[in-house]
Amino acid sequence: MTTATPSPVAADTVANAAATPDREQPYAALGLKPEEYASIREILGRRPTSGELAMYSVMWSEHCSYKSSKPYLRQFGSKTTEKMRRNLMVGMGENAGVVDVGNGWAVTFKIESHNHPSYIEPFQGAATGVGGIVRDIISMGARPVAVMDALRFGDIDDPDTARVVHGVVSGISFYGNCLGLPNIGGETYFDSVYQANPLVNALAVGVLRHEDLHLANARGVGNKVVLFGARTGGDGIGGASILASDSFSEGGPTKRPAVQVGDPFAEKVLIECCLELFQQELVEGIQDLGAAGISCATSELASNGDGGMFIELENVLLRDPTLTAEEILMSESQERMMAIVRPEKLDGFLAVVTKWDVETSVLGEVTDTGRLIINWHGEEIVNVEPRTVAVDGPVYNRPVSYPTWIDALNADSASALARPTTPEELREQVFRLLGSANLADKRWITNQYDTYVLGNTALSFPDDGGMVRVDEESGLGFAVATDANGRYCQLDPYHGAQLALAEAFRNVAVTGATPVAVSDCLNFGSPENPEVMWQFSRAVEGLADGCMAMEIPVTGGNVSFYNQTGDVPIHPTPVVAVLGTIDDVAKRIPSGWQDDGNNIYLLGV
Amino acid sequence: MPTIVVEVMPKAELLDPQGKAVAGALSRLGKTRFTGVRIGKRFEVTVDGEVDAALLAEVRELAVDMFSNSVIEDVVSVDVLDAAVTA
Amino acid sequence: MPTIVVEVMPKAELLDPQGKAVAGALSRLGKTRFTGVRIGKRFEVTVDGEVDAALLAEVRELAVDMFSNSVIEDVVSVDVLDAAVTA
Amino acid sequence: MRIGVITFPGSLDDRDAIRAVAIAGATPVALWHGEHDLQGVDAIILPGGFSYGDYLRAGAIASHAPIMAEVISAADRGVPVLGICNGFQMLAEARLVPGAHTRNAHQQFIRRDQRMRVENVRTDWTNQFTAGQEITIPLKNADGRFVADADTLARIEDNGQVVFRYIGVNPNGSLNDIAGVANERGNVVGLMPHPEHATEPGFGPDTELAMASGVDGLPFFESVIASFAAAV
Ligand SMILES: Nc1ncnc2c1ncn2[C@@H]1O[C@H](COP(=O)(O)OP(=O)(O)O)[C@@H](O)[C@H]1O
Repeated sequence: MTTATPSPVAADTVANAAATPDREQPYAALGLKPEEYASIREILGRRPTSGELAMYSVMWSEHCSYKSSKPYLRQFGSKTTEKMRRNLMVGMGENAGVVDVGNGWAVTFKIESHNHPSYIEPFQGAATGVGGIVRDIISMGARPVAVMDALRFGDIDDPDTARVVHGVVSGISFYGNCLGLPNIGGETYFDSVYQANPLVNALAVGVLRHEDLHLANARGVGNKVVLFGARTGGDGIGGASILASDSFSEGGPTKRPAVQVGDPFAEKVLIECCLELFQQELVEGIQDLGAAGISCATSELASNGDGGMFIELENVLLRDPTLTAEEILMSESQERMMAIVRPEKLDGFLAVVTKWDVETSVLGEVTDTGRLIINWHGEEIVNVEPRTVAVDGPVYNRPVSYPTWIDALNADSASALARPTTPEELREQVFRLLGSANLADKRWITNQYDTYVLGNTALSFPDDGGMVRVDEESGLGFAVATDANGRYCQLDPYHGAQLALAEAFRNVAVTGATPVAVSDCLNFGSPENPEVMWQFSRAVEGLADGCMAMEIPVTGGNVSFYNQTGDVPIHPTPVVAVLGTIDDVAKRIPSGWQDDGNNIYLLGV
Repeated sequence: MPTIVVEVMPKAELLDPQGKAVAGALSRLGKTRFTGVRIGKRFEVTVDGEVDAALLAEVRELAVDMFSNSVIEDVVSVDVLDAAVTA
Repeated sequence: MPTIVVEVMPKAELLDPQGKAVAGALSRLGKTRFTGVRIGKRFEVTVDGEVDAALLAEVRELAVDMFSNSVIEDVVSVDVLDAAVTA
Repeated sequence: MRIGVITFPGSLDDRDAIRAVAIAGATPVALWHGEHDLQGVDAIILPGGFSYGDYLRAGAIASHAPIMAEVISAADRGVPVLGICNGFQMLAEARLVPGAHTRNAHQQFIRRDQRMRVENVRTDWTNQFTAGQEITIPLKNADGRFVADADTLARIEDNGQVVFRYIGVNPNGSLNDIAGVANERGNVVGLMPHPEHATEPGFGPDTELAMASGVDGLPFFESVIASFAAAV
C-alpha cells in the first residue's frame, strides 16, 4: 500500500460555509437550477460547502437522480403482480435485478447507456460503457459471464458516422474481449436522427449461487469503508452532471467534459479480486463507482445502511496529486470499487487485494450519526444527511403535451408510396433492401467480438438471442435478446415500446428459453420538452402494461435523456432486454435451417 | 529522404493504462527508482524532396488533426529528423 | 522530476500496418509529398532523484530487454528529457 | 497425468484450458504466475487472454513473471509446454519459440472458426494428428501476425518447426501463413488458434454435421497424454 500525497489545496469547510452565508457559488455551471440550489441551502440550514455542492450537483443530475423519470418508473413496481415476482430475488432499485433460475443458481442482468461520452470520444466512451455495466454486476456478488451491445448510429453515408461506428465497435470489442466476456448479441441500426447522438447501450449478465447474493449497503458501526482498484485521477470530472443535465451541443468551453479512459485489464483483475473477497466472506458489501464516483458510492452506501459514515478524503490514493477535494469527490475514474469491511477482516481483505496487485486505502468507517461526514486534512468539508444526496433528490412532474405533428405523421401512411410495377423495379427494390445498412449482415461488427471465451456460449450471432450455460452439470442456462424500434415509437410510443418488448420476448422464446425478466434502457430527448415527456410517459406505460400482459417483471434499467441534436430529439428509443431460462442448453434451437428435408411453418397471424 | 518526426503523448491528466502496466512491471522487477511511465507514439513521416516551412506547417496541422486525438492526446513535438540522431 | 525518453521503432524491413494505414489516409487526402509513415513508441519514464550514468545504463538495458522486442523493433534513442523541449 | 495451467493477471481462457484438460482425461492443476512452484506437473499450458492488458506488447510483461523462469527451465528439461494465443505470444517474448507477433495486418481484433493444416505431427502436442490433417479451430486475437526475419523463417521451415499453417484465409497476415511453431526439440509448441475451444460438443466451431460440434482441439491434449504415457 502506498500512502496518499497530501494535497496543499485548502478546501471550503463547513465552518467556513456557516460563516460566509453570502458567498456566491457556481451552482448553475454545475447544472443546478436556482430552486435546487435554494433547496440544498434549506436542507443544510446554511450554504453548502463547495464539496457538498459538488456532491449534490452530480447526485441531483438527471443521470443520477432520475428526477424527471421517477414518477413514471414507479409503474414498473406497481404493475408487478405476485405471480410476476415469483422468480425475483432482487427487484428494481438495486445495482441490478436478480432472478432465481433454479438449482440454487441466480442470474443478474442490466442494460445501461453511455451515449454522450461515445459521441465525444467513441472508443473510450463505448469501452467505459461496458466497464461500468460490468461493475454493476460484480457489486451484486455475481461473476459477469456475458455482454451485449445495442447500438444506434447516424446515417451510414454521413462522413462523421465512420468515426463514431468504428470507434464505438472497437471500444466495445477491446474492453469486452480484454475482460474475457463473450459478446452474445446486440443490435446495430443506422438512422440520421442519431447523427450527433449515437446510442450506445451496453448490457451485462452475471451468475451467482443464491447464497452469494450481496447488496451494497453500509451496515455495522465501526466497519471500515475501503476504496480499492485504480487510483483516482481527473477523469470525467463533472461528466455526470454536465454531460447528462444539458444538451452538450450547447455547452460552452467551461462545460467541456473531460473523458474517461478505460483499463479493461484493471477491471478484469478487479473482477477476480472481488469474487475472491466475496468467496472468502471478507466484505459486507461492495459498491461500484460509476458516474459521480465517491460522491455516489459514499452517499448511496450510507443511505442503504445504518445511515452514517465518516470519511477522511485525503486517504484517497491519487493519480494526480493536484486534485482538489471537490474534484476527488466528483472524479469518474474507472475501475474503482468501495467495500464495507469488518475491522477484524481487514487483514484478510488486504491479503487478497495484494495478491491481485490492486491498490487499496481505508477511507473511514460506518457510524451511527445519521450523517455523512467527510474530512479533508482534519477539517470537515461535508456534513450531510446521506439520503438528501442519494435518495430524496428533487422530483419533477414535467409538463407533458401531445405532439402537434404526430397525427399527420401517422396519417402519412406508407401505403401512399408508389409500388414497383415491373419485375425490374421489384428486383431493384429487393436489392436495395438487401444492400441497406440496417438489413445487411453485421458480421463486420460481430467478428470483432469474442464469443468463445469462458466456453459456455450456446448461441450467439447470428442467432436471435444469445444463450449461455450456467451450470456445467445440468446444462441449465439463460438466453437474452435486446430490441427496440425508434420509428415505431416515433409513431406511437405506447405500442412501440410494447413491440420492442414483444420482439425481445419472441427472440428469447425462439431459442427454446422461457422469458422471465426484463431490463430496459430508455433513450429519449430532453425531458424539458413536453412532447418528449409525453413520449416518455407513453412508452413507460406501454412497457409496464406489456410486461403485465406477458407476466414478466422489469428488474432494472436506465434512463438516458437529452439525446438530441440541437433542438431535435432522437426518436424515442426504449431498448428492451428480455432474459429467459432454459433447463438444458443442449435443447436450444438455433436460428437457421439445420437439416435437409425439414418442414417450414409460418406461425402467427 | 528527409524524415519528419511527430511525437504524441497521452494527456497528462488522463489515465495511461499502458504506461501504468509497464510501471507496475518495473516495480515488480525491483526497479524502484522509476516513479512512472507514460507511453505515446512516434511517427516517422518520410518526405519526397526538401522539407520547407510550408510542409512543416502542414505536418504540424496533420499532427493535431490526424496523428493525434486532441480529446485524449497532445502533440509533443514536430521536427525534421537530424540524420545524426538516427545512427 | 527528471524524465528519461526511450524511443522504439518497428524494424525497417517489417510491414508496419498502422503506418501503412496512415500513409494511405494521407494520400487519400491528396497529400502527395509524403512517401511513407511508420509508427513507433515513445516512453517517458519519470525518475526519483538525479539521473546518473548508471541509471541511464540501466534504462538502456531495459529499453532493449523489455520496452522493445529485438525481433521486430529497434531502440532509436534513450535520452534525458531536456526541460526546454517539453514546453 | 497432471497438466498445469498458469493463470496470469488478465488470463481469460485459463478455465477453458482446465476444462479441456479434464475432458481429455488428464488432471488439470491451476498454477499462479507469481509463484516459483510448478507443483511437479508433467506438462504446462500458457492459456489465452490479455495478460497485463497486452499493453506494451502482447505477452511481453507476462514473460517476465516469476513462474516463467521455472517454465523456461522446465522447457529446457523437455517438459511439454503449450502456448495458446497469448501463451504463444509469451513463449515468443521469452524466446522459447522463434519469431514474434505484431498487430493483425487489418488492424482489428478478429474472431473466426479457422481452418489450418497440421504440418508436423512429431511434437508432444500433435502426435495424435495425421500428417497434413486439416482441422478447424476457433481463432480470436488482435496481435496475431507471426513475423520473423528471412533467415529464421527459412530455418524453421527447414527444421519442420512450422507446426500449423492457416489454410483458406490468412486471418492476420502471418508470414508464410504460419499459425503455430515449435522449438527445435518439439516439446514447446505455440499457436494462435484456441484448441481448448474445440473440445466439447455444443460449444465448439460449426461442422458440416451439426452446429458447434467441432472437437478438433481434443487431439492436442490427447497427444501430450500419449507422449507422457510413452515416456513412463
Ligand atoms: N452491435 C452488435 N453487437 C452484437 N451483436 C450484434 C450487433 N449487431 C447485430 N448483432 C447480432 O447479429 C445478428 C443479426 O442481427 P440483425 O441483423 O439485427 O438481425 P435481426 O434482424 O434478425 O435481429 C444477431 O445475432 C445480433 O445479435
